Amino acid sequence: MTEEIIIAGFGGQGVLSMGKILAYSGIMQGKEVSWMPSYGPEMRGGTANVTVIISDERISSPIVNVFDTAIILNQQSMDKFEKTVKPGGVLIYDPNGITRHPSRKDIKIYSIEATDEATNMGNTKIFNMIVLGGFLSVKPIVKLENVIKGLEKSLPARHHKLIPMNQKAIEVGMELVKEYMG
Amino acid sequence: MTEEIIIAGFGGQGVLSMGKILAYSGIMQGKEVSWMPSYGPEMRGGTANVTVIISDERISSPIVNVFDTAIILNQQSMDKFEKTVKPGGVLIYDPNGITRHPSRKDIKIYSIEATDEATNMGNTKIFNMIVLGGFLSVKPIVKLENVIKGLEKSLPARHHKLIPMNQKAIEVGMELVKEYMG
Amino acid sequence: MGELRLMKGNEAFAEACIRAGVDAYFGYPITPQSEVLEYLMSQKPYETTGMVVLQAESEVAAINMCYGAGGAGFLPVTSSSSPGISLKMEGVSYIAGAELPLIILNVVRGGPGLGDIQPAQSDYFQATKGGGHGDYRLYVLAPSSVQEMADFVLIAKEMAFKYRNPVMILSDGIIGQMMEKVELFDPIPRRTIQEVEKQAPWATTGKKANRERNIITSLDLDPLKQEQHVYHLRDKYSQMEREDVRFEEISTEDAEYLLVAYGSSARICQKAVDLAREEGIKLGLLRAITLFPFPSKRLAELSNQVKGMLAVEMSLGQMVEDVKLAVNCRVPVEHYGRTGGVIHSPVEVLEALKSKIIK
Amino acid sequence: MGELRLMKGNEAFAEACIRAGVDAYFGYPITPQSEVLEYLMSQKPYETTGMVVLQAESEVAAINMCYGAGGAGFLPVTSSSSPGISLKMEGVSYIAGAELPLIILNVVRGGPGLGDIQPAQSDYFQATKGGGHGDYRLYVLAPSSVQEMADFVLIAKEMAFKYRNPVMILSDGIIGQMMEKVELFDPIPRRTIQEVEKQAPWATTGKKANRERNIITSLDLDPLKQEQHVYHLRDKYSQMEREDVRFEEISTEDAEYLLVAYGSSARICQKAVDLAREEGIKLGLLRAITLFPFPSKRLAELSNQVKGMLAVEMSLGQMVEDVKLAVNCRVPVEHYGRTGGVIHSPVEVLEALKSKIIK
Amino acid sequence: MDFKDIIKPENLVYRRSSLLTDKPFSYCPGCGHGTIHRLIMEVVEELGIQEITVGIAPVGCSVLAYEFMNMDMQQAAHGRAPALATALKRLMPDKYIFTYQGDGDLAAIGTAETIHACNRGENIIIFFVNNGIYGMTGGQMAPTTLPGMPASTCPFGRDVNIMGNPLKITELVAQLPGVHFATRQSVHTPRNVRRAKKAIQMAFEVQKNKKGTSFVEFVSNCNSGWKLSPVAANEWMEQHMFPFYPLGDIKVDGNLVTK
Amino acid sequence: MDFKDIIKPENLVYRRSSLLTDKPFSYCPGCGHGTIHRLIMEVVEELGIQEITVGIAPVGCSVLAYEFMNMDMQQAAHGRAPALATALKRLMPDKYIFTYQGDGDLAAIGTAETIHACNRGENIIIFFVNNGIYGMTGGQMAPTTLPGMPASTCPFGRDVNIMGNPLKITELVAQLPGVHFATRQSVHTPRNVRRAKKAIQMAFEVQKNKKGTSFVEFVSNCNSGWKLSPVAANEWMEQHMFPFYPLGDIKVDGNLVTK
Amino acid sequence: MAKVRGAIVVDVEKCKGCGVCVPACPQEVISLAKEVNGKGYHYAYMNKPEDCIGCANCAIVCPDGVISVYKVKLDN
Amino acid sequence: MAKVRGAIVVDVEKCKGCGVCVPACPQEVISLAKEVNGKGYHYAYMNKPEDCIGCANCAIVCPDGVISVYKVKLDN
Ligand SMILES: Cc1ncc(C[n+]2csc(CCOP(=O)(O)OP(=O)(O)O)c2C)c(N)n1
Ligand SMILES: Cc1ncc(C[n+]2csc(CCOP(=O)(O)OP(=O)(O)O)c2C)c(N)n1
Ligand code: SF4
Ligand code: SF4
Ligand code: SF4
Ligand code: SF4
Ligand code: SF4
Ligand code: SF4
Ligand SMILES: [Mg+2]
Ligand SMILES: [Mg+2]
Repeated sequence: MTEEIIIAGFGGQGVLSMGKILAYSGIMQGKEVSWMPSYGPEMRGGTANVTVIISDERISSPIVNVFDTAIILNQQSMDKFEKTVKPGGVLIYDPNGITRHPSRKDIKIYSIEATDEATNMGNTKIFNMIVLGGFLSVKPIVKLENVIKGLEKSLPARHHKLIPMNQKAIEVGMELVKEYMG
Repeated sequence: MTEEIIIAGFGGQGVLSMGKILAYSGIMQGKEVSWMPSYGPEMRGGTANVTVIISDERISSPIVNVFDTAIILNQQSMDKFEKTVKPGGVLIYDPNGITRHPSRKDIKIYSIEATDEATNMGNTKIFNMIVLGGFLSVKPIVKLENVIKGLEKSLPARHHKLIPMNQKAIEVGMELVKEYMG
Repeated sequence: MGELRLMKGNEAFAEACIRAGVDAYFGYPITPQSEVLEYLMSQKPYETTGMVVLQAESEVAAINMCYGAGGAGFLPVTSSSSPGISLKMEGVSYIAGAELPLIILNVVRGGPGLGDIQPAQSDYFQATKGGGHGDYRLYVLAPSSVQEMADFVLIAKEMAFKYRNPVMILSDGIIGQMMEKVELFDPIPRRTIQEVEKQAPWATTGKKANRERNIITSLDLDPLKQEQHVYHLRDKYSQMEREDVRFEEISTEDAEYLLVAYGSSARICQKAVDLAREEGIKLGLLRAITLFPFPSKRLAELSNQVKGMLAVEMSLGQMVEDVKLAVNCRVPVEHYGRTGGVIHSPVEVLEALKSKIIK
Repeated sequence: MGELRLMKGNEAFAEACIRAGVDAYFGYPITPQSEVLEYLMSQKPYETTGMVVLQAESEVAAINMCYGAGGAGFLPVTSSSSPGISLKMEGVSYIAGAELPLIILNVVRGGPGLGDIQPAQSDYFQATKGGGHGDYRLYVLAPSSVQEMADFVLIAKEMAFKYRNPVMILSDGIIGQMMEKVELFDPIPRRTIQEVEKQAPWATTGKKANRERNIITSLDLDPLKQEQHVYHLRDKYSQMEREDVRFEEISTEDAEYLLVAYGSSARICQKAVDLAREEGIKLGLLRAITLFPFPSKRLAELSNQVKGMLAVEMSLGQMVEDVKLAVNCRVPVEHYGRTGGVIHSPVEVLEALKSKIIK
Repeated sequence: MDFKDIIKPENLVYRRSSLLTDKPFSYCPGCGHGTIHRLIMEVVEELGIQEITVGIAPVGCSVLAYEFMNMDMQQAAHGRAPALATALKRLMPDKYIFTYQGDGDLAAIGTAETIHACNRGENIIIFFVNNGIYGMTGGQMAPTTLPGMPASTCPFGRDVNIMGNPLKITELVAQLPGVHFATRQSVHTPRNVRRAKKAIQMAFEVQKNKKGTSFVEFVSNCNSGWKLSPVAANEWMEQHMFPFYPLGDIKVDGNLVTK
Repeated sequence: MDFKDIIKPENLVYRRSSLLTDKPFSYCPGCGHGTIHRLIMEVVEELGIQEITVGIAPVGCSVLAYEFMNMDMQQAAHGRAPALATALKRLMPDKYIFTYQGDGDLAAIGTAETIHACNRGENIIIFFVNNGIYGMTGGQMAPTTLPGMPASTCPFGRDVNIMGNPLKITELVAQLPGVHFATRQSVHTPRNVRRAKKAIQMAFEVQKNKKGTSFVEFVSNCNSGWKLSPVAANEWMEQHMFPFYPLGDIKVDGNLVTK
Repeated sequence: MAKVRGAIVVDVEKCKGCGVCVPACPQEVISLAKEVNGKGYHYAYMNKPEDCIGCANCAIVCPDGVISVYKVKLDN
Repeated sequence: MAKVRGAIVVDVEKCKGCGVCVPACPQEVISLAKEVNGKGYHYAYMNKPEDCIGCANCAIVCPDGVISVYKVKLDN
């Protein structure tokens, strides 16, 4: 199994840390992982993205141009990454702020209203965990228990009290995600 | 004709400018010349030397290890350069301050009491011109008139009034030099 | 088994420095390697191992702080990225001349000039042939994973003392910025000052009554002595070539064609090898781990086996010269690589192989 | 015929800068090239041609002053010797990246580090392969006489503008310090600011209403654009290789063996050729005048004629790599040379030829 | 009267300087760099010297200043802008030359170039944006970071025992005879903006009269680096930066201002 | 009593410090470098700290200081001695570390390293030999060359309009909180030698107490560069250098000396 | 009754919603919108247009220079 | 009559004849020799040895540290 994922959105949406938790979860499940961010000053106000690869084998190139799954959280990223999903692959997106919805027919498309849900839950910080839940529901490549272990590893000890809330958000996300009907 | 000359002595003895005047004289006589000094901070208190090559042809290497003529003005230079004279070549030296006189039998050795003569003439600055005169008497490779032209070229205009005195010194040197009898 | 962590290459390098008992880090921020200093500052090793960590006023100051530290027998580390490394060139030449231990990390970005901040491999010449003046060489290691960003600190430490020579770790923006799983080696205690003095009896730790004074210098005004010194350096470099060449071979046993690459390009080439094998092309990869000394001998051997080699590097073609010099014209050698911060894909590499070598 | 003078190489270079209409000199003292600044200051060209002459606070400041001057379309010159040149490497990479005209003189001395102040040729790699970071090249000229120290200023000027690329004049302590006869070319008036603006419409002389603003930068945060820029640079370097290779041949017509050398080493080799011919050995000399672009094509041709080549340079062997890459293994190529400030003699060269090539 | 009726060309009293390009600033929301860019270009516009002015952008957040200022510009290596400016001014003494530099650029790596350009009294303006941090590279400690202030390379706050005291480089260069005018300004309130603009005008005046170097510091926010909202950053700046970096003229007409 | 009878070991009151090697100084006759070397080594000898002292030689005439001072030493790249010293002191806080630098080394190419080591208050001593010229390289203009004073790169005298004013770097660094002690001395008369030695002692005392940086300037002759005999050079120095570089303490115990 | 009336025009798409203009206004005219612009910023707008006196304070502190100011003198 | 008598020993071969010691002597004891040493320098010597008071002024200003000073107290 090798899963190549791109997560892309605005700088402030927690894109990088979502990728990090996912990667850490992969480690907890005994897999090989890589996490490669876009970096540098262009992140300022602009977009951020990260490539996460989770695999049973040693990962050769951490840089890939086509993905099994794209998780897309703003319009710019939609414009840039919809086309990079492999035929038969998966695209998950939050429709909030999206003006041009995805149109490919050769991939599976899911939507998740994570922005709204996070606002409902009164905590915009868990937005990315909701999205992560959505992904895990579509692609259950790591078990929830390992995701929780991944959270423990990637959060500093003083934030461990937030784990239950994050777990909740992931579970909500798992429910929330739904196939997009074009 | 190619004449390869080393002039060596203390820093303050005018070694470099003697070489320069000789080289300029060569140019005035339509020859090819090169002038290659020792350089750098070791000159401080130490020795200075310059290699002058005067030739009818384009000069290949300006650095040579053996010389047609060595003009030697202190003991250190004697120790270093006596052995570099080509068999059949010429060594000219001022015995002042020399404790170990040259001993080679396969070269022609001349001495010139230039330090004493300069003191006699009441002008230590012309010391090097006396020595130059000695050299020119032994090896008349450039004509005196071209040496004077060389002097004109190498001295800044404001010092041209000193040329007659320098010419005098050269002429004195020509008289003064004498074969050294071991 | 050591501790498992998900870390950036830069962080892994920094953590490994602490664990390896490095004595001091001096550096100046620059993308894409600022995490090295940031990580160190967040860990405060000066409170645990006693390692000195200081943000210098410039790269020039940093490399000269390293000169001071190395001269006293300590193991200093500095890191930067391309423009900052260029500023260190005078200092590097001094340190090589004075024969001091040092680890320098270059997380290469696109150049020349300010260029961009994306990954590149266009500082190969500078690292391997002498960006500074004079006849000197660095021992150059090219990690191609986060794991190696950690592990190579230990190799670098060993080589820095074995040869009393600066070691460069030539990395790039990919390796520096990406996170991977790292198994961290167990911490090695920093040497005490007594141990430093014992390991480096030549160092300037204060003249003891029982020894002559120690002098650290790269100066010898007598050219004959300076030449002897340079010959002594050359002998060290020859010894490196004999004893400490490092490389890795992937699918070379039956290879008919060979990719030669290092660092992150080697990772991409690994995938290209997979793709080629899927198509039935017998492609292998020689990954140079040491760029100086270069694995020339092994390449010469392989040149008797394969039909052609493609040197793949993110530059206009620099390592390719060393490949050519190694194979002695026995097989065609070509270069492929994107540059200026663009990363070539495995597919592009394979295409290049087909068009330039297989034909 | 121009004016005849006996001058040091450094002085001839400085005088030629004034006569060539160079716009500015920025430098910092270092042996063996301090005479360049000293001569300029004694001539006060700022009172005649208007040339700016300034002693900078450091080599780093000097090269960046050159960057500023070049960016405004002027022709700046800087000079230094090995350690000082290393300090300029970041700036040189910027200037190459920003495509600005510049002449840099390196009067090479023995290294590495502070080394000594005697003549050496051990900065060849730095000059030709990129001492700075990124994919860039300098146009590198190697004078071998005082006359050429003057004349090459004109070539350098032409190339600096033809290619909008920095030109390095790679000299050494011999050429810089020795005096020879020079025939000085007649002064060329410095360009007026109007002429500068006409010749360099890209320069930052102040945005006129009738044109877009001009920007001088080496930055492109978009790697695809940066790559295009690097490809553009590469094309210039290829053009140099096609159009502006320079070399000199001595006694090659019937040569069975070939010395390859540059700069002062070529002078020594010239004498070695004479000595060899006296002994009946048919020796020739190819003197590289441009070190980049290197006369590879001509060497490849000569490799069909001669039985072996000896690359002679005052270093551990740097140019020899380019010779090897050029001759494509058709004939044996070896290196000979003293280093660290020691100058080999014609006799030594001949002996080396006999023991390494003729055998 | 509806406000729509007021919005007519003839009633326009303030608009963005026409010497700024259309490209939106790349700065974070609320960053003072933008305001300072605007003011400089307003003065250049008002003096009508666009054709004879060349600016020098640093390495730092304002590395792309040349994309916003509609004039000839050069982008300098980190810390070296005063060296470029020296050359430009000496070659074109009748043009106006300024550098625009951050605190890391000017007071860390560029210390020597700054001090020596000032000491030579180059007829240039150095605009110095002091935000107490390395903005561009992600918030590292700068020479001007306050004692105790956290940054990514001093996450527990600047420890002056290890890292030294913040450097008041403006006071330092003001000691040099070559510096004719040195001042410290801010642009976070309308009042300060107006004063800052006067200072910029004065600096160009000094250059016009070839009196020597003008050194114009702006204490500015780096809300991203400080991890505060823009408005909170400006408040924090008033409370913490100004006591250490007091606003006002430091040297006027070649004379140190005595307080 | 014949003077021969006085010359007995028991009557010896002054001899060259035993911490100087036998190698004759490479300096020109009458050059102050020698005297300053002597004084430093006398103090090291008197304090009994040879075993725990490391000195740093610059690039300059004193590049070979390590051949004369019988102690562990490093030779630094031009201008960078304070960077080396920073590392040495931080790694070995209980050793005494000093640099020995010329005016070109310290105040031109090394300006940034000087200012920042001082600003960090590194616990080191910077011995600064100001002879107003680049001695080693043959007498070029230094940052400290006086107005009108000729040097090989200003053969018609330093023109302050082109080359800037001489830099009083000691006054400048004295402004920095990290500097605990700053003084300017000379060694051309017995009286000045005695004072200079006291200053050196004070500097080691400051380092012992870990109070911060000591900056000890010596105005010294470069008779070769100035093209004067040693005695005339010293007179010239009194007449021309001291008015511009007045002798005396500049900062003591962390406080600027008010005059 | 005010002698002057003013108005501002915010270039909504270029406003970064930094809020620096808000406290700069002596008349408390400006607020940040609940809505976001194309870049996701809560842009500034005149909440109390009638109070604007066209003093330009907001405009001169706006880091992005996205405010234009208009003013009329009312001679009532 | 002087209460102290002094004497100096100059390391003649290492003296560089710079003359700096000459004006430093309060007793005008020192002169430079007409002769030169092995390096060609007119070395310093006690011209008026009887006037030396052993104050060491000469020694502490000697840049090359080639003077040793001896002193005795005369209790006459
Ligand atoms: C030689 C070199 N070193 C380091 C860097 C990385 N770098 C870019 S900007 C910067 C500091 C910017 O800080 P500052 O000057 O304060 O400007 P700001 O971004 O805060 O406006 C650094 C260290 C570089 N580009 N070049
Ligand atoms: C990088 C570099 N630049 C320049 C030099 C040449 N250089 C050697 S010493 C020196 C100046 C010495 O002057 P100063 O520091 O005043 O010492 P002094 O000789 O006067 O005691 C210079 C420029 C060098 N060695 N390295
Ligand atoms: S990082 Fe700081 S200085 Fe840079 S644009 Fe953002 S707020 Fe401004
Ligand atoms: S050149 Fe000057 S500083 Fe150097 S040793 Fe001679 S007198 Fe002293
Ligand atoms: S100050 Fe400017 S950018 Fe910021 S909210 Fe107000 S109008 Fe928008
Ligand atoms: S112009 Fe003045 S009153 Fe009107 S909104 Fe702006 S700040 Fe407020
Ligand atoms: S001061 Fe010293 S070196 Fe100079 S003349 Fe006197 S004894 Fe000799
Ligand atoms: S010891 Fe005193 S009195 Fe005697 S010679 Fe020396 S200076 Fe003169
Ligand atoms: Mg800043
Ligand atoms: Mg000096």
